[in-house]
Amino acid sequence: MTGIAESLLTQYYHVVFVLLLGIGVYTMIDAKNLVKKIIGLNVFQVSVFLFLVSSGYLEGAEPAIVKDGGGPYVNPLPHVLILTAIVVGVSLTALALALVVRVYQEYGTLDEEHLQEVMSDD
Amino acid sequence: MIPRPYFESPIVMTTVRLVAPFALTYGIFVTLHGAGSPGGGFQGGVVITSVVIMIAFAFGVGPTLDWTDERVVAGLFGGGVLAFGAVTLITVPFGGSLLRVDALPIPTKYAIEAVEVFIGAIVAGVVTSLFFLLSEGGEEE
Amino acid sequence: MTLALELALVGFVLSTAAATALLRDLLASIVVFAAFSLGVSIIWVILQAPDVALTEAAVGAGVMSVLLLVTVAKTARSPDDAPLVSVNPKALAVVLVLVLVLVTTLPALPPVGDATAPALQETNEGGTTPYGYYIGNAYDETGVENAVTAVLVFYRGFDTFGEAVVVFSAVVGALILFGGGMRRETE
Amino acid sequence: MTDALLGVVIAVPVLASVVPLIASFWRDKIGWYVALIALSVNAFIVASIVRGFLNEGRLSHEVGGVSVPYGIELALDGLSVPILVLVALVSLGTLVYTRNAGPRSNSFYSGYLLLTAGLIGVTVTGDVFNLYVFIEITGLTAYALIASGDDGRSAYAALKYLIAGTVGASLYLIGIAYAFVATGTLNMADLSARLAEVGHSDTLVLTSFAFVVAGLGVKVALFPLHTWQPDAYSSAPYGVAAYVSALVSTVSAYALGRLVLTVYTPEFLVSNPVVSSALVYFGALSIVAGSVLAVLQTDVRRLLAYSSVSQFGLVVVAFGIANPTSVFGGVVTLFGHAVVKGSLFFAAGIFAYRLGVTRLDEYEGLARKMPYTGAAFAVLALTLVGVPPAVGFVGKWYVALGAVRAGETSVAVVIFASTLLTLMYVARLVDRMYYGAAGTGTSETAVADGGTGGVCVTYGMVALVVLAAIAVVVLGPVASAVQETLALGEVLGT
Repeated sequence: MTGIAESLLTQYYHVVFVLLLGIGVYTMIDAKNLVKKIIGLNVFQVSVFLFLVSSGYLEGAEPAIVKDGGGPYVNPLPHVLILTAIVVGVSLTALALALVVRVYQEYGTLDEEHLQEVMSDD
Repeated sequence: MIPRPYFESPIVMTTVRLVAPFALTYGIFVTLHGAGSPGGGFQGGVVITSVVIMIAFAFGVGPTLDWTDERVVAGLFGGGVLAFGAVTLITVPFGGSLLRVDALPIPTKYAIEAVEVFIGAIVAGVVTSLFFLLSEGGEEE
Repeated sequence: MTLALELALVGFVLSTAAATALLRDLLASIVVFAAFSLGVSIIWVILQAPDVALTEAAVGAGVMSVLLLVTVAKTARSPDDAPLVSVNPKALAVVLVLVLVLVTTLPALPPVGDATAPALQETNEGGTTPYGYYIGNAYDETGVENAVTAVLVFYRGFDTFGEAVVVFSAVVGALILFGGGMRRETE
Repeated sequence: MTDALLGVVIAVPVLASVVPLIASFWRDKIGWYVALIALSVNAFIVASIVRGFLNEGRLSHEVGGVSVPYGIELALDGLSVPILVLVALVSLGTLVYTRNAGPRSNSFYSGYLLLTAGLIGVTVTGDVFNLYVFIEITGLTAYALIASGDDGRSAYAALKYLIAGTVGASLYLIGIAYAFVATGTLNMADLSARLAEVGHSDTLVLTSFAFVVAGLGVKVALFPLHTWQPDAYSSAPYGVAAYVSALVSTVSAYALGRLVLTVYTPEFLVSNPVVSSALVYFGALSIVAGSVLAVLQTDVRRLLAYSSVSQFGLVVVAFGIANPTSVFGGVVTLFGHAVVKGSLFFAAGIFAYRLGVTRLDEYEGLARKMPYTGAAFAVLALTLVGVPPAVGFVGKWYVALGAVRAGETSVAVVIFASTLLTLMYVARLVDRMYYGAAGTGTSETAVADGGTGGVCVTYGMVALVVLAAIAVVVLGPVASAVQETLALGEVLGT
């Protein structure tokens, strides 16, 4: 238990990762509104980004704009991965929202429970 | 269908008229300056799109859509994907592997800048289209 | 960067995230989500990731919020009879289990920013690590100072090609959904 | 030069996908022709890649000329060759079907080409993060294609699939992040070596494994992570359901095998017996639960969907046992299941388009009305059970053989039990089709169910299904013959 308590202090970004992940998952399970679920999905994804970016962070280092005699630098690799992941995430969100608009046009509601009722009536 | 939330506001319209050229310039700047400083095609493309979105908020989505030529927008992302794909393939005869931009007969830095520009075109075209598709999509049906 | 400031920022990010979950009004949720994204982009600055910060601000706070707003304008806001939704115990239980499992792995992780972390070594048993290689060679091999750009376009250019394809796929997907090609049929 | 083709085969469909979109300013309905040309070209490229593999063994291409592990590697070995061939064949076969069955819009075929590019990318990449990118391309386009049905139901199913799929991909990314924290590298071969150095019983390595398996498990639709899948398959247009059911979960299962077998390696499973039995039980649970749920269905498409849950369970069991025999069985099952399930959806579509039948009880006497498609459907369904000599039997046989060799006799029992369950729902179906009283003709649900109106069933569509039925029977003996060629022992490092 002391190990866990100690890591809470020295690694609060990891703790934030875990908490954000929890909030994102909670929103996805709990929210009845489809748009809200998508927001939860985004919070969940941000938590993963935070985990990866913090893995490349080096105390006292600068961003990897490499010049002669500079340094030390943080690891640029996780940054590249997250740049890609952010863009992938927004593309998914855009498609998800397009689907939401489509569902709304068809059924006139975005509430999950209401949707299930309407669909079982078909 | 709820009414479109658009109110004509001369202040907003004038502000957008003033800010738009600067935002566009900044977007192009960010796209081109990924090599030496933070930034690049993705961020630049988004900033460029923000000009279109600003105009849409100020003057209404409908008029902006009429004013936009879909061919230009489709040309931006279609051309961007084709150009990026072409760079991926053209390097095979030069250097024996895909995307080997250092084998091209131009400095590597310029090749990287060119790829950033293609990415910027894709992002600007796609985000603009997505904005229009989401705000107008399927409305005519 | 002082610790107090960092902790305040972290607190801001966590509370805005929680607020997106608990606010009943969709529009309010979206506005808070934009604030959350801005907070996160400042965290990226603190973690020395300016490229990620710029992208988060432009894409996360900018594009995402605009697309969300446009969607809400086209569909419907939730009825706002109560400002906050009540806590769902079942969802909370699931989340607590998940969080506890993850917390048990925390002691095994190297502290954030620790110079002995495996991901921050320039060499290992296999020779130079990717980190060491990019820091040492990116400028010489590409002429690009920003190692993030060098890795993005050159060393891992194929990821970026895939990323461009993802973006393109999103618009293709929206076109499939809303029918027809790029040409609007109403004119 | 052959190795560079591994990238060309991804780039060709991507480039081609732009053409229908741009062309839609001038002409509609040329997407199909563009897709036909691009995928035919791709089939030729795949043929020469396979020739290269037969001559030189494992192929590897360093994209950008950047050496491993600093850049991205594309690779092809005995595990991925069958999947690559499968994607090339099924992508062309489905085109024959959608020619008339649709959807026919230009943008649909852009999406179709992009999905194919994503599937090929997942198959040939040798980098764990690049795999994530291709998984997302595959997912994004699959969601859009599922939603291409006319009704709102398909959009809602696609949205649920999108949320589940994105959570799955993000869990996979967390797994990769844990592995990255432990090693600092992303290339599969390098990562495998570094993970071994860190120690296979290290907390970070174990956590990373758990997240990777859970994430890909969602994508594969293993029980109990399968909930998105039946809705998605049953609300999509038949051509899309066939393509997605044949390939999307298949390449995800392949990716799971790739990670478990070549990144974490069989040694990891040996040194963590608890983990390895957990993986095998996970698969076994899916086998049984999928079969039981399939028995309970009244809609043919949902029945086919749940049967996939069961079949992919078998594949995971095969990968969990992790000896060359069982893995070969897993690969054969993947290949066979894809052809069988895709063709069953084709056949179900033909029944729906021609007669308007979609439910089990409506299949009464179907074989008398449509003898060719009916016979093909019966053969394909029996292949699913594992009736020799068809490909389904060969797959199950090798998995069971591998299990017995590894001393996991209980697994062999589970496989046998699930065969009986599969027989139950297949026999019920085939019995209705051949011995049931002929139904009352076109049912009224035909039009209401969406997409059924106005599609004319062509000889090409029927021929495709009949051809597939013949192929799965012939494939059985052929599969056993290629076991040596794939050199899976080499892939597993044993």
